[in-house]
Amino acid sequence: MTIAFIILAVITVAGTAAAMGMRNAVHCVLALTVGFAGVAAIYLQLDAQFVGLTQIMVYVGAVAILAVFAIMMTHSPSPTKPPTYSSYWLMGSIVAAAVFAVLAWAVVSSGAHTQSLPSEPTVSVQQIGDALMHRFVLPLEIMGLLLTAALIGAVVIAMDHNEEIK
Amino acid sequence: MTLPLDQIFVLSKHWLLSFVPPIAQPLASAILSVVPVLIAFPLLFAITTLLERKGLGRIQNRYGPNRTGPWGLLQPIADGVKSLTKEDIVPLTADHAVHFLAPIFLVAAAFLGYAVLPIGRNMVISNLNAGVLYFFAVGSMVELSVFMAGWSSRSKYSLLGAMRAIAQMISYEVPLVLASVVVIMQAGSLSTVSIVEKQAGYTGIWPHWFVFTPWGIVGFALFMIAATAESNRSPFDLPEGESEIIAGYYIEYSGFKFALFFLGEYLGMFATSGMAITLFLGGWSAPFSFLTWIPSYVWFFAKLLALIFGFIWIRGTLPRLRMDQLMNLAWEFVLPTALLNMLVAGVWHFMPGGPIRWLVCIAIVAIPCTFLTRRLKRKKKFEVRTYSFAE
Amino acid sequence: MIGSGILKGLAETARNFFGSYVSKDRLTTIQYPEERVAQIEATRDFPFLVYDGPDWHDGMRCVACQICEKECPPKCIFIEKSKDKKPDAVGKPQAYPAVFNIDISVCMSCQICVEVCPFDAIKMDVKYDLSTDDRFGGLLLDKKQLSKSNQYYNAIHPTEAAAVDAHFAEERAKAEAKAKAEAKARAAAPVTPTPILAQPVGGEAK
Amino acid sequence: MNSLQSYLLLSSLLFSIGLAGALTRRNAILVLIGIELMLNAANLNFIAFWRFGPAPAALTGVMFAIFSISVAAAEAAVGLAIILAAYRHSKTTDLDQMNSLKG
Repeated sequence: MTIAFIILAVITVAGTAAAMGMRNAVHCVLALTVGFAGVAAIYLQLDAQFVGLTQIMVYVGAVAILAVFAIMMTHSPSPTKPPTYSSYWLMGSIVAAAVFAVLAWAVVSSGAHTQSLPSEPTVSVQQIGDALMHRFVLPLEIMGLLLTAALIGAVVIAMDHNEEIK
Repeated sequence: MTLPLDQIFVLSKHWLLSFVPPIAQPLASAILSVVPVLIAFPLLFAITTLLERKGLGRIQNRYGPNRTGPWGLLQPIADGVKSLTKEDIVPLTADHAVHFLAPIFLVAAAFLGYAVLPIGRNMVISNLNAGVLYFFAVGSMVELSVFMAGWSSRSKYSLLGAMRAIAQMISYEVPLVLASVVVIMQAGSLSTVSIVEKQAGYTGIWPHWFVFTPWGIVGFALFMIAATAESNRSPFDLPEGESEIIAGYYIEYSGFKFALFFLGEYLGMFATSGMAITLFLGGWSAPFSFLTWIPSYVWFFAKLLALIFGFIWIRGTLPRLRMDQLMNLAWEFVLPTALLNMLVAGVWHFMPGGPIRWLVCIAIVAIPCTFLTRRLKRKKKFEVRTYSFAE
Repeated sequence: MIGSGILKGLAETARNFFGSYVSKDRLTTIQYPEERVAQIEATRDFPFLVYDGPDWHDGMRCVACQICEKECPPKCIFIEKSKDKKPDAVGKPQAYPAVFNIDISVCMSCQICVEVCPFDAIKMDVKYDLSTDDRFGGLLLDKKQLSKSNQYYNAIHPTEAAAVDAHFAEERAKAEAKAKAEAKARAAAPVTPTPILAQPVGGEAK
Repeated sequence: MNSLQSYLLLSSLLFSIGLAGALTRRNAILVLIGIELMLNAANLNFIAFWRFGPAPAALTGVMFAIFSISVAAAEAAVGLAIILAAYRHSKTTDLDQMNSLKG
């Protein structure tokens, strides 16, 4: 394991753990962006430049902003602070820990660690474009359709149907 | 063709690197590439603040700053000293950590974009394969710092300003990217260096800049509109809106942090202008073939200053838009035109050269544009207002 | 055409930009400490005390009647009456202010003191750049600082000052006539009290 | 040198953190974010397997990751829209209070 990977992994885990553990929802989202950026850096380390940059653009630039907007719009200043965690938080953390134990056990006991890093693949953006336009053109089109549907759906759901207010 | 004067910075960097032991060379090389950018652009910021104040003054028939030094030339230094020595006030209820981090994050995000800008021949910090994508990815991080600033201040003005700023930046990021897509389509590359190289040739004395094509000029115009909105410049400076929300998201900042916000905003403006130059105005290449003897970085900064002057001119001319006008412009005019422009770029690519190609391409953009602007115009109908309580 | 309005506006600002370098008439601002706008006659800001003749103390018109002190809305005038008496502008022996202070950091330039003064002793000044580095003492003006000559008053408010001077001349003439009449009536009277300051008044000299 | 194992362990840790968040938080938005984190962990697996796999030139892992990111973006948009609609209805984003079907 290189130092760079360890640093990135620590940043990512710390960011995401803070995102799931902090009290203030906005702090959570800000910590989450650190975690997302760490994941993006790990993508870059794995020579997946395009995916890493897309990760930053989509998660840091869009999803995090969307989340803080949603937090702002749903913020209700209540006099009594509700507890941060749900009533069955103990069960939830036990389940999560168990899932991690099983996954880690599976990973460690598999032969994955023997696999050595192959030589660096030369992936230019042009190749990704070619692949998107030839081999993966059908998924791409479906994805476009899905995104359009999601866009329209999100607008329709979030729209205020209560006309009397206006 | 490597003129020594043109390559003086590259050569001096190599010369300096020869003194560094080989093990430290990657780090030294990175430092030697980054530090000049970290010096040059804040310096440009200082010059621009003076130019802007002077230019706006002259536009409004005033003198502008003329007291500090000869013709007010030392004004930026005075401003810097002033903001450094001012008291740094943080609101009592503010979220101190986030409040402190926001300006730093903004400046850092603004600086990151310069990594892929070719400011001269062989003068780019990192020739990324996906340079343009990197630029826009980093640019989207600015919104987050704006939000951090607005939210952490615990002031309704700053929160309103941040909300406006984010809504505006998101709305205009779409046309910004779409306007640059045409260049990527034609250049066949996301690398800024190869995009500039694609525009390097000359026909006679005229350069092959992308702006001299129908899709290029339209793309450039849309890009500049979106860049103005993206960098919160007038007439799209609603997030600041002095008359409505005082100064928007950085109202609760004072002293050096406030100066950092200004620095970040101007750096963002320079970066987007630099990207416009790279994409449409041939990057560092000379405007005429007989002027190629002038060093490439001079051309880059000359173009940058020209665009900055354009920004100042626009700021001195146009009044601020209203929020709904701003959004209407983005979604009803700029975005459809950018989409049409992509069609034009495709048509241009596949049609044989000649005047017919020009005519067809212009027609594809111009005719729908006329209808789109009509639509925008129709909404401007003024009516006699009736007041319910004023009788 | 799309954007023709914007182009028109850009042309206008460009004309301003270059025009401001060519013709100075376009410039709307004044370079303040060096250049000043000519003041109109009705300009006023803070009150001052008028004196006649060469000496500020002897020629002071104020008789310390304290009307202005009572009328001043923000109460920025402070007067202490003198014990002895001296002849006033007309020649009558009157008290004079031992202390006359105006705190112009409190003064609101309402001109009420001027309106109520029966002796035309307090008038409005036009000097406006009164900034000082002494926050409290610097703006509390005493009798000496407040005193300005009648010539100065004539210079800043010529019409008004001329009317005042005419009025005083009339009063003085009346006083003299009365004195003469009295002198004639009591021919045996030993000495006529001549007003000390009746003759060399600046207003009369004009 | 980094092994595939380390990436897989990191991704499983991310997945568990996301899962823990989704199970224990009361705020609906943060639950959604936990789900996003789980998607991210899966993406990391795609990229890691692509990088260590036999044929990186085929770009399958990268394509999966790209499509997965797009789906995640769509999911976030719709999910937050639903949360907004629910908030408008019940005036809360607290999942423990949103427990009645009638509303």
